[in-house]
Amino acid sequence: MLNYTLKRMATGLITIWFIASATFLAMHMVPGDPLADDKAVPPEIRAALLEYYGLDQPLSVQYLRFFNNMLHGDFGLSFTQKNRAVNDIIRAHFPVSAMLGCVALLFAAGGAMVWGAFAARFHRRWPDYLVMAIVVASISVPGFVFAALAQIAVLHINQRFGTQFPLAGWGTLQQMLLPALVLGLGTMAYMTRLMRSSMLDVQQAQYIRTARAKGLSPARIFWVHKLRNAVLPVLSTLGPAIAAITTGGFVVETVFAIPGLGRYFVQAVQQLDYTVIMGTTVFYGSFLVLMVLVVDLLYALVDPRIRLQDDR
Amino acid sequence: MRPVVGCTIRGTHMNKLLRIEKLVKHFGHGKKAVTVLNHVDLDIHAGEIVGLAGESGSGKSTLARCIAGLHSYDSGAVYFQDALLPKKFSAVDFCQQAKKLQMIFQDPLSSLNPRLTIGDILLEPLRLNSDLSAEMQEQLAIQWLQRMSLKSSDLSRYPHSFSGGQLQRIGIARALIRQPQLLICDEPISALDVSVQAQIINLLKDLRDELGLTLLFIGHDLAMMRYLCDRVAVMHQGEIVEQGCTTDVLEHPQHAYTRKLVNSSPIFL
Amino acid sequence: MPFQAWAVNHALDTDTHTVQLALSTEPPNLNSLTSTDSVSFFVLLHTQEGLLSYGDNDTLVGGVAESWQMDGTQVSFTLRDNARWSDGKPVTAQDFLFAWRTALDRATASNYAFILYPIKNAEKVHRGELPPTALGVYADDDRHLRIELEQPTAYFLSLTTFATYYPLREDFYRKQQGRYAADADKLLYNGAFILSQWTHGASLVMEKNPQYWNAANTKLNSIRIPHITNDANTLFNLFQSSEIAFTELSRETLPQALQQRLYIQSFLNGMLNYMEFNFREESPLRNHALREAISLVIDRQSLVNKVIAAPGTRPTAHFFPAWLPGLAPTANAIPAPDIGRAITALHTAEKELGMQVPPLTLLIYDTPSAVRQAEYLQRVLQQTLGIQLIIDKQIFKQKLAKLNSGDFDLALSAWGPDYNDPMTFADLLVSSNANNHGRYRNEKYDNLVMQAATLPPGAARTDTFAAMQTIIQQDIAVLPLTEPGIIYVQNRQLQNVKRSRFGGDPDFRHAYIDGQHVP
Amino acid sequence: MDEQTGNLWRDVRHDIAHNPSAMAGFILMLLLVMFCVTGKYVWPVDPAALDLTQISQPPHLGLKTLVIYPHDTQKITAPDNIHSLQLAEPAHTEAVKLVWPINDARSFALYRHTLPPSGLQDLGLPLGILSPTTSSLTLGYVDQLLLENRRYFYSLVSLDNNGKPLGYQTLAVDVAHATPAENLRDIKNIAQTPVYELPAHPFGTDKLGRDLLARLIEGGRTSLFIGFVAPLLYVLFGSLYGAMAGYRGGRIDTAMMAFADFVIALPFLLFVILLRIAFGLGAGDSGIHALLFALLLLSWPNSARLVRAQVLQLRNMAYVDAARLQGASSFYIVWRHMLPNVLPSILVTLSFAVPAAIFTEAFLSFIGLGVVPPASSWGSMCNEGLSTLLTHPHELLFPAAFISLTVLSFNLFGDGLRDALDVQTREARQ
Repeated sequence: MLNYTLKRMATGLITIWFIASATFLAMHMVPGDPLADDKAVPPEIRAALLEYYGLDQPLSVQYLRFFNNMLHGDFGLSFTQKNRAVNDIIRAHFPVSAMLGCVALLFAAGGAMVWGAFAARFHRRWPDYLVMAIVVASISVPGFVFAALAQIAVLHINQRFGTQFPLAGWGTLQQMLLPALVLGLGTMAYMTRLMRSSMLDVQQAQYIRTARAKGLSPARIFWVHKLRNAVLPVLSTLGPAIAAITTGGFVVETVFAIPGLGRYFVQAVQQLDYTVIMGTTVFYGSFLVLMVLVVDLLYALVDPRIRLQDDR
Repeated sequence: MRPVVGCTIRGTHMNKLLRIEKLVKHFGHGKKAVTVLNHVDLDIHAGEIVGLAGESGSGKSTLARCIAGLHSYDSGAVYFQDALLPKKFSAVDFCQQAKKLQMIFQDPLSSLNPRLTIGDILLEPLRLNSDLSAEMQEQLAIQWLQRMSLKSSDLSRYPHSFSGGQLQRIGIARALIRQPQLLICDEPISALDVSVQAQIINLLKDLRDELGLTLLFIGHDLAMMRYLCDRVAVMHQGEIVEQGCTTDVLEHPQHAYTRKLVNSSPIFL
Repeated sequence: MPFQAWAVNHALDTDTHTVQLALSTEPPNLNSLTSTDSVSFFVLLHTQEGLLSYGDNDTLVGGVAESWQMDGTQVSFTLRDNARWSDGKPVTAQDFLFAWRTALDRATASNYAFILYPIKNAEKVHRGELPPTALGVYADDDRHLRIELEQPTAYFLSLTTFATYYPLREDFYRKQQGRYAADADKLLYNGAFILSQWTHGASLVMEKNPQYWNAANTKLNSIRIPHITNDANTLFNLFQSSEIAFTELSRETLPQALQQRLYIQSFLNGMLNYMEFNFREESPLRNHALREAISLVIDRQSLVNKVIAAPGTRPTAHFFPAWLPGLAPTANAIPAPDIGRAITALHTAEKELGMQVPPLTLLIYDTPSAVRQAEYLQRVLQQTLGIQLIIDKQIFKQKLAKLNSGDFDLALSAWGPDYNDPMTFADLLVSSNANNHGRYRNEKYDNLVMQAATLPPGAARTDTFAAMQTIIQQDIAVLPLTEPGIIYVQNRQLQNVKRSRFGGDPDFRHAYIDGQHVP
Repeated sequence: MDEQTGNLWRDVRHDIAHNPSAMAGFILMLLLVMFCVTGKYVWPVDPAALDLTQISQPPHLGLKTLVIYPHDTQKITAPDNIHSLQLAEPAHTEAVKLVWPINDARSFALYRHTLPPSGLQDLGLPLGILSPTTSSLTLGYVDQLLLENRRYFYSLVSLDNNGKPLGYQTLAVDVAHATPAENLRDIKNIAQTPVYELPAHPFGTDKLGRDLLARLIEGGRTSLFIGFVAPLLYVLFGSLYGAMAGYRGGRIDTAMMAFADFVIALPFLLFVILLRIAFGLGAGDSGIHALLFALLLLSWPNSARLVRAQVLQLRNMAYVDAARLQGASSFYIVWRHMLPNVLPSILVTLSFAVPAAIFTEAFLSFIGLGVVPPASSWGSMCNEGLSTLLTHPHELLFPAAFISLTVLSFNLFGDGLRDALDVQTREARQ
């Protein structure tokens, strides 16, 4: 297990190096001028700016410098959010995205368990069909359309019933519910489907029949035998799901005015804010690599077969 | 190792069909290399059934696959009717070898492509290398199917709808449809129910008599070997520790390992 | 992150005199020496103050300075003795001197350093040709600041309202070690408000500054900015649910605002939207007749009323917006398109070019409105002149790069004023100006601008600008299209919000909440 | 496909034909493709034709319009003896001409509302502030700002020297839909017709008065192009890559898959955005190819991994050994034994990759990095329509519905395909 973990961590580090280099390359392929502004500046001011950001150096020097800084955990100062370190930006805004993502994932996973088990319980009867119809419908609507519709729906509820559900913003628990729900919907649909089929598989498995024959209580069979085993395949999709949710939050962050990192990234791309682009991508990349690693290790703990296989 | 003595050799030809000399095979490279076959010598005479016994991991299957050309080996030689076989087979080599040597496998299900019909599976050997007309090919396939107690309508069915015993019989039919001289049976019955095992063994016996086949039978069920095989060789850790007439070896085992094997066998006749 | 569960938001609070707003983006840079954008300028307007400031009708009123005198190239200011920083120390002449020298230091990398160039030796100091001490600014004592100008500059006083001219205290600035203005506590304030909370990307709170010399006239106790978004629908939804007290309307949200019977106001923000032509060597747009043909087919009325259709926006044919001071009053007649003359001009152009007009590239930003305008122009040029227009839609920095390198034929651009004088526009088309992306060049025009720069306000200066306007129109140097307007709604209890064309906008410094007014 | 594998397809066809939801998905898919491919012949309307008289018009099957003959919309000829705010000419959507007498007010503010005003603070949209010149007794204003055929309430506020309101009067104006004669091509045949019926816009029009149905047909071509071509190319490349790695095995396999794992680790959306910008856009470039390229570069490793895993597994299957013993060539083994086993999962991947690609395009349009006009796509139409969701819902709902239907159809079909290709369950069902 230790060997496996170490090996995986080494690959992870190489992967992060690859992500960083790919980002550096892609970013410097982008045509455009990161220092240009609405009002052009005289050449001497431009030269001063180039010097300030180290863009007067050859690309190879910039690459080495970037790597050196990255090893020290420093992504430099933002081009557009002047005076702010990229580290500060990530530190301030990633928790927002992560928090939103976690709540969304909670919604998704929790909802998926309930709906998936529910649909499987009523297999090929109308509750099953209803759940599956909702699942299919919710993966068919583009996220931004859904987000806009959800906001308007809440506005109308507020006006109709005099409630004061917040429409946007960040900071209170209440403000988080709607965006998280919208964000988690796609993942929930996907996981529900998975949960349903894995629940159906489990129901037919030998050990359930054995457990029943042994006279275990239905509740115990459901919780200990069925659910635990049915959750396994769903668990294995958590890694990619975290990835999808944390980076896919941009739409929701825009519509609901949430200061998440995704929104910063898109702004940074449009403004060619080199340091923020680099910092965000490398950070997200590393985060995802870590998440996948954690999920895999977790999975190995739950399912001993994997551990044995890799230790051999 | 003790020489082959006082053994009744059945069959029409007394010549050696297959000769294995000092076969060595390693898995892996450098420090991690594991010797799987260590200077194995084995002769198989035409018309006999040779059993190859040993616990799993002893190198039986690897030896079989080396003979068939599915694995290359590091040193030594394999002669088929005194002709040296290449260490590493090309598709052309397989083509030439196909009429001489075939194999049946341990898991009948995985030895048949689930996406092909029984017809396709049976006809594959003929299509690959035969000048028979399509009609004749089909006739032949149906004949073999019937010989294996299956219906001609089964030609259009998929492997999943058959039982393990049926599947193994289809595998045997595929192996024999081009009438090879040597049939290597790589633990053909260990995945089957006990009741079916006997059917397959009897079938193999009958086929040997009908067709004058030579069989290399790999397994670990000594009782079955005693019933089926003329000679047995016992493998342990990549070496053949003992070989000889079945009765000799099994009733008077010389090597300590053979004794252990015989003693641990649950039913010994 | 602090979480208050189930908070209830109020746009206005009559008891605490608090108003809630939204910003379109996070203020990118609150360092007054280097900020360039309108959101930062908005915050700076409320938290910092320069020597002078704009009062009603864009008149100049005292800021930190209580009196001032300008005589040719000599300008002197007397500072208020009650002007203080938020830590209680007085604002001194030295603070201005330090700020301006720092802005001219290359290591500061200030985009707007050039706005200090009217000061004697400023340009040379910035280039490093002279030491900072050579700058023509003298702090005679704490309360007296004397400035020597390079040449008489009529609009210099109006420049002192600009953020780059704000004071900066040396000891505080140095203590931040290059992180000045990165956070609320890394800033020192001398304006009506202090920034008391700044949660990046999420919210800001500005509180009344008790040290401010004019604190008696600051009615609001705090300005809270709990939302940062530029989504027009979200902003309007927030206004409707009383989470913010002020928001601009878009063409799309206007019908809802009318339905809600909201009190709608409009405001011309002082900018000019125009079409640039590329005058570089290989460009077919060097041909006057071709520019004329294009200018004759564009129907500004349709463009404004149907395509842009942002209420408040006006068509214009003038390069100098009419609100600028010191211009001769003219009727801004919008020429109707004249297809007949346009086709004649096109024939002339084709004869002179010796070829059919090749497909032309129109460079635009990726905003929905710009795309609509481009699609309209594409169709119009195709239908009337048979000219194929290729739309080159680029993101912000890429469009700028293409503009600067001259990789375009036509471009839709906008220009906003930095100070209250026609020079802020006139300068744009000088051949050496980097913002003259098309490289338009007319020596007569350049000379007129040089003249106007030194002329004192009066009839002669007015005539010079009129002459410039004539040249621009004759040469079709650029094609002025619209003056963008803004329509907005505000909570009815919120009074005296001033709109401003320069620097920060809107101006809440003197706003108050009228508790009597029934919402 | 030769006859052996034909059996498989026959069964899959049979299964899908008897699976109502898969069949519905398939038919829907066909209809959508037909809509985009043959639509422009059935509905031969130019998707780029602007009609500024019909901006954001809701769906209609023929709208009655007043024909306006050449005139100067800006000119006002005021009738004599006017005492209050009144119309100078009948009002229509091209121009509402208002005139009023000059009283002792210093200036006038004009407002327009869609509801009857209830007070000075509820006069609606401010149109402008007008000051009288000395020469005239009346003042006029021409309103052309985005007029719809409905009733408007114009209010005139008289202002004193300090800009304080003295009072206001309101005029209700019914605006009729109008079209300048020069916009109507066949008007010559019906010379001097006062009323004309405009051609139908069954899906309404967009913000520039373009026919939404024609735009949907045109935009669908882009969306489906991205939706089909990108997945086809990257699944093909990924499969070849994966098959190669799996079949060769050993160090080549390790190296190839390590690279694929690197690419998978790139944050997808971040890189799509970055690459979409990095490939840049030339003038007139629709941006489709940059998007296609970005998708190709990032999406192939998943199918490569899938195929490689299968090939690795298949390589060790006894039936492959059996075939080799029969003298089968590598090509034969790949074609006959591996392909039919790998293809189903490739197809299933493909059927889910199509909606994913369409969604990615829509997402890029949402952040303003979609296709460049005059090209359009369902995603960019959705984005345009989003802002007018409440006032002109048809501009969002139609393109959104088309995206949803496409995604839905592929999901239904993909599910059906997966079930049909699952040998175990097929046998069980039979």
